[in-house]
Amino acid sequence: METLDRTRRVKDILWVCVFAGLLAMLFRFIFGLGATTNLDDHVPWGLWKIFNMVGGAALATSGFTIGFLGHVLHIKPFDRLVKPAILVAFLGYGSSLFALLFDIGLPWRFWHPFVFWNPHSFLFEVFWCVSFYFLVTFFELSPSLLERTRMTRLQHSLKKAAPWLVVIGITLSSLHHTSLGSLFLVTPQRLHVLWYSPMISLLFIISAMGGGMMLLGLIKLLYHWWYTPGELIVGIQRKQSMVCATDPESATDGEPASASPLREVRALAIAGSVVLTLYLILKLADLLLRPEASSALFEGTWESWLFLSEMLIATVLPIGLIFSQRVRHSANGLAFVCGLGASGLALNRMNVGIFGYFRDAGEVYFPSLIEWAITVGVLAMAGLAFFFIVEQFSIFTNHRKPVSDTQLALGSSFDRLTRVWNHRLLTGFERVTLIALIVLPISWWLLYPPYWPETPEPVSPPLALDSERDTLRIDANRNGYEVLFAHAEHRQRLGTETSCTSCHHLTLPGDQATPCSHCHVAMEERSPLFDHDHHTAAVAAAEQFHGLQPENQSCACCHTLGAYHAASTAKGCLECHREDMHPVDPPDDPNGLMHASSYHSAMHQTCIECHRKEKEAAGRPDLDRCTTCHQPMPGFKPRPEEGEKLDAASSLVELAAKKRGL
Amino acid sequence: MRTWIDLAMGPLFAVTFLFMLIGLLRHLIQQLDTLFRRKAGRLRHMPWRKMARDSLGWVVPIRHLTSGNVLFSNSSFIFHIGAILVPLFYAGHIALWEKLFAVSLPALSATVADTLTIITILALLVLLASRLGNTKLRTINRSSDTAVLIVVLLPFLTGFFAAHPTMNPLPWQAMFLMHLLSAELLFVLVPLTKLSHIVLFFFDRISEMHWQLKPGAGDRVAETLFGKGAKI
Amino acid sequence: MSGMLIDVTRCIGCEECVAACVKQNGIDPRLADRDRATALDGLSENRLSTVETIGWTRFAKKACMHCLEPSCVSACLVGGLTRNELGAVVYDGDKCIGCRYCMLACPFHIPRYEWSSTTPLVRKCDWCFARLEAGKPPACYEACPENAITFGSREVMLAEARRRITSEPDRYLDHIYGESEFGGTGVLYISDVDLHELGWPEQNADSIPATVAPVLHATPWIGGSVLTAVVGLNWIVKRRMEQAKGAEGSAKLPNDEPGS
Amino acid sequence: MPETVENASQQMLRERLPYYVENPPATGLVERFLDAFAAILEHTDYKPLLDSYCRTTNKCNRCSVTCPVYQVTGEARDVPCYKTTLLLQVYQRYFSLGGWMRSQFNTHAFELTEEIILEMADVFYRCTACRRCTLECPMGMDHGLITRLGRYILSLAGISSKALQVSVREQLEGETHNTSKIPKVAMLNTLEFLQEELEDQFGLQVEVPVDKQDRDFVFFCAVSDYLMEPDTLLGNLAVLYAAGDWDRWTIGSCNYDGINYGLFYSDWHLERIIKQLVGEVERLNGKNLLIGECGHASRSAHDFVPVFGGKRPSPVVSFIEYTLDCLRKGKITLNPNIITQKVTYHDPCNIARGGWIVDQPREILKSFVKDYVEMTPGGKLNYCCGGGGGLVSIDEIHDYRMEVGGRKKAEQLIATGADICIAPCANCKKQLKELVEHYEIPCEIMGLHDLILKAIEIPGGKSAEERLEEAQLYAM
Repeated sequence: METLDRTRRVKDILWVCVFAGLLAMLFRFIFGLGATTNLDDHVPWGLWKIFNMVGGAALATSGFTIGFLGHVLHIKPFDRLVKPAILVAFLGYGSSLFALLFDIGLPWRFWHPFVFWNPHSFLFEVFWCVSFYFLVTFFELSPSLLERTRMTRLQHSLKKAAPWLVVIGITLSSLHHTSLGSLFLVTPQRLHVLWYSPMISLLFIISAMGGGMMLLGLIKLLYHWWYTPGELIVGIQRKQSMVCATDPESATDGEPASASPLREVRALAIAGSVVLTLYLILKLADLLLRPEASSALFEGTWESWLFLSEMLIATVLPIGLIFSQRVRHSANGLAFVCGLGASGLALNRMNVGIFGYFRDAGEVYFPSLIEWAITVGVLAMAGLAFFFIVEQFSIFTNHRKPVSDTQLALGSSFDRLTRVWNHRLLTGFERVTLIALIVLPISWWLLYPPYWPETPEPVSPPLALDSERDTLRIDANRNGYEVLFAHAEHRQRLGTETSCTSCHHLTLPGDQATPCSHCHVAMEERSPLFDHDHHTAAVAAAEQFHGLQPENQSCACCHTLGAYHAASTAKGCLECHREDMHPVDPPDDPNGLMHASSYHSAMHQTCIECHRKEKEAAGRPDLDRCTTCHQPMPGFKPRPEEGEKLDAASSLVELAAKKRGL
Repeated sequence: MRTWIDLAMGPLFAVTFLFMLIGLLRHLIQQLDTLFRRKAGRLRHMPWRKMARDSLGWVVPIRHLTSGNVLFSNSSFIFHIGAILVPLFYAGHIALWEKLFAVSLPALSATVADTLTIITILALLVLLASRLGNTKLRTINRSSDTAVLIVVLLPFLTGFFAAHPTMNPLPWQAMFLMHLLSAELLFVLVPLTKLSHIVLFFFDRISEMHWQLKPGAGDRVAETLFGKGAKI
Repeated sequence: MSGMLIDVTRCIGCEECVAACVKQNGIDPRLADRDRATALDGLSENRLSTVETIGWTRFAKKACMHCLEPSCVSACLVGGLTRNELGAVVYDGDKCIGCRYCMLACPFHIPRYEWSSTTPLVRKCDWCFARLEAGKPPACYEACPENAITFGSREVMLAEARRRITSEPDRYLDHIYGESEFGGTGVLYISDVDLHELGWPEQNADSIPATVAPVLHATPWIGGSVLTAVVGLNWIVKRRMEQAKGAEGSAKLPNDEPGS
Repeated sequence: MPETVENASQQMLRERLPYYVENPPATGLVERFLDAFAAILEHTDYKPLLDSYCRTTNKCNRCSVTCPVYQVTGEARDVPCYKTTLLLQVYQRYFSLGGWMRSQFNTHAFELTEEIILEMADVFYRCTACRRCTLECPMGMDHGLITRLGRYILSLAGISSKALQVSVREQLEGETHNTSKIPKVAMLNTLEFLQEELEDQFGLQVEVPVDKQDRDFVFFCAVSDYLMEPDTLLGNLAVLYAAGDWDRWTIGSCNYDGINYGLFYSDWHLERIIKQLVGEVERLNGKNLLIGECGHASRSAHDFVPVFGGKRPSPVVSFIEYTLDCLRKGKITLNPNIITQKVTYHDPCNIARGGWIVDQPREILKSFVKDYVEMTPGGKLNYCCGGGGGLVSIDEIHDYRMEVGGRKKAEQLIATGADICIAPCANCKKQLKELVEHYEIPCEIMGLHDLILKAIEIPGGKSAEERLEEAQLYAM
């Protein structure tokens, strides 16, 4: 029974990932791409597209390579691996396409590429080949799925079509793996020179074939570790393993039944490393042919270290290890080699798709929590589907009896010693819903996306030096182009006292002395004017609401009974400040909470209107031009590192200074 | 204090409210699963109408209020009126439902909500007293029965004080925080304790279904215990 | 085939052109102001053109270059981006599925995405194509106070650019940026500063569809050759196995188990 | 079997539960109980039931107010909810995730001991499973069902009433296949006696159809009627003859016992008995089962033939329904002025609580009885006679049944002041007769068809008045 516990614990973990993933998918569709992912205009393609789609397709190539070796060439150990390979391919492509649904912005238009064509695009070719290959794997897998149904006629016809399906599958796979590679040909200057090579298509297909076989080996080892642990111990002649009948097919091979799974995995590992050596040779040749790439290799930059580690993990280590006899004949050794090969391939795809673009994008992209949740969730769903199919249908073993983890032993499973009704406390249904009950609330808290985007710190207005009151020097965006505002001269010309209200709103109490930037706090955004603490203190102090405790009672003056924390329930400003406040900027929020306009528009609104009106009267046509007010500050020195290149610019500064007679 | 309130109103509320919703949903699905999957073949003879009439009888239990332990039954019935109406239709909560589910329910006027809350609190106290006072009840009560009553009482009490600052002994923020925390404790306990009768109450006539025993089970049980061909 | 000439030396960075572009495209100016600070290079879904600056003394309007052989048009798999007869590269929101390959393919980093919407589309300058069809020049051309932007057919713009360079040799570098870059672009720049400083890609790079074409045309051949090779192999191996089977009499075919 | 020396637990069982333990097996009681419980939870689908009950027990004590046993004793152990909690505690501690976790953390969590099992056995066999409390429970908890489940587990653990066990063994594994060990010969000569009785009472020459194929009805009654209640059977035969359905019914000779004690304490026996009934009907290729006047026989057939009866279970008709149907169609006529005494009707729990047979007997009685008085509370909420759930066949608890079980029913009977009390159930008749005897109530207990026998008019036979004079002559 203990193998059941091993798979059950793994399934629980997978269920946790699935529920977190489902919630993340919900958030992805509710809040949109921006709020839930760290993708932005400079990093358009992220985890889902590169890891799930490109990486997933690469890792799931075992379908066509084993199909080629097993079905076409009929090489000995591979023909029994065809069904598991097809299952891995089907689940790999299925999960990649499903993850893609979340990556494209308008997933309900996924069928558009079937209808709207653009043959000049590589993505067009990838789309057609991947979707057809997914169908081919489905048809190749369906005979083993239909075993338990009575549709024998359909099963028979599918088996007859199997060889042709394999052939079509191989052509489609070779096509879409090459064009997956050439997808990145279209960005010559953006992808880092180490990975951008004209041979990228060829490198993609060779590395995919190698890594795919390694992954299949790893999965076969895991299967046997879970379901038939007895067979994995080579050398110890175990009698029939206690859980389920071993592989009768292999028994008739004259080899001891227990050695067969390792023999197949060893064949896979060796074939994989042969292909990976070919990949290594091609990669080195590519580096030698392109001098700028080989020079960049040893610059010690991020990219060079990533490239070297990728080559180490994907090719050098597995090939080196496979030579040693001890590794080849131990389950852990083979698992390590296969794991290295597969993860090396995945790292290569991540390098090409994401890390290679950092330098050009000018920012480092790290997937958001929701991206990780959906990726892991989709892979967990594929894992659960793998467990289900492997248990209900004969994929790895050839006999019909499925291994199911809910076999009811007739003997009562009430353990007298520990007085525990072992592993029957929760039926399958209760176990899964219990996991949902625990995982969903917590992942809701963790995955709830921050709203788009945190509003940036408003740019504070310039040091308006108002205190001088005669000439104001307003250096708006501190770029050396300041505005010289002759405050005294304007006051003179427009009539002394009466003209104040044309710029200042003198109706507000104590408006005379306060500088503009006291209310117009932000350069670009409008800033709220309502000061909550000031009001609570004032209300409490005022005798009009005498005897009210500041802490509790002042709320009741503005807010309706009971809903104190909601701003929407507060009274409008005008209900108290009837006479002394006239709204300059018409309050657009319903309860009249005033907003001061941005400093930028406050200044321009007042100045440019007069300038436009006075243009003809003053006889100066360029009155409303930007350069009349915005002049480079005298004594502005271009920043030293510009150096001589900007001699033309400095001449411009003198030109302007001369014009203003300073 | 303000950060505690933000925590209680934000993530903590989301987690506990979701925990309650999913917990109740889990109970609901298990009942339906039993009804339609385990007993699927044997439901031909379920007296559906009789079951519906009986359980509806409990929604308006006139017959039941006049017989048996009258004080206990009536105060329980009155409590349930307030306990269902006030949380759902109180003005302050309406803003909450609008924010969460974008649904705008009609609001109770302030006076009606207050009187209902007071009645609910009194009914709860009567229930508590009769549970502790009546010897028979005390013998068969588990500790969780009285604890659940207190957990239900707390949100009403703190809510009432939070809404009426004049009668509020503590500062408003403290009382509001206690109201939030006690409500969240109630949310967490709903699926775990007998409060899940919020959902399971509608299945209260479901025991009719449980008379549909599983054919062939008796033989398998006997075989498990006494081996094949066991004699009585 | 229209063109646009931008004179970097005249531009003072007042961003009137950006304000006009925002108004023309019906975007909320406050959002544009916010993105001015947040977007890395000023371009975003709410700001389809921006003014790049170097040392606060040189400014240049940056928007879609409307290339002659656009890499984004060749990349889009549903044909959402097309180059029409007036030379403007226009985006069709009904076809786009949001795969964002055009954003990767554009060497100038121009296409932007509506990240904040749940039904996002790509946003990009389309030379105010509605106005172009009505015979009016783009909005930014009209709004520029220093008329640093001139618009007309591409040949006229090239001639104007050469005239200016020859008339004031010390003011301009002797290179029209966009004449031959990436197979020629609709928007041309003349300036006294090397545009690479302002973040434009190197000057002499040839058009991307051209570099990619050979691999593209090769794919059908790869498919065909693999297909014939595999079918041939399959036939050969099958025949050899029949002979082996014939020789051994009734020995079971090694791969004749139910799963094959 | 040599008298093996009995270990401590066996001796304790013998003296604590004398009439509930036949031969206590050697292994510990607690282990046997938990083993039985685990096997049941695995193979039957009681788990969802126990889950939902654990979740919704409200302990509001409403059910105790309606329980006839509690109203008399007033003890805490008689509160239906208390009994259910005993079993639910065991389930929650050993068979639920929460229980297991709680046992890991707090040391003095609930542990099952022999004492608790003995208390359970005592408590479960005090209750007659009349299910009056189910109607009163707001959470709809069926304490009758839990009592049945508790008895089932106890029976598997070795504790079950000897009387029931012996009779069920005879019914299932004996050669007579009925609970009272009545051989076929004895049954046949009872039928001959009934034929003679028919002849001299009605002057009819008829022959009871035994083992006839393809009949509409296959008749099953409580097998004890053949011995103890001949006039009820006579009434049945009279109705069948009067209705002219003589050739539409038959009696099976291999299995003629409708009694199903499995309903009281064991699903396993319940199912096997039902399978015997269905087997008999299939042997005779009958259309429906006609169940005589027996409360638990009609209920167990009505409720469980559809469940255990295989793909196309045959429909079940109670004799009372059949008689009412004939009355309504006018196939039989009842002389209204024969019965002069005051008559009342007792609703047997098994057929009335579910609301199946409540108004039918009343309609029949009101059609030919002049002075009919209703019991309060009558109909669905009627009190239990005190002998239900197999308690009546345990003679050793006679005084419990008289003092506690049947007290409320006795008060009811005295309140109505009726001369005749109709109880269409063999167990109810036996218990009520003992009650009447114990409390000296001037009331005579009869079956419904005994009364019908007196008042029925059979064309071609003696009229009801003649038979009345003969009976009075004979009585003097």
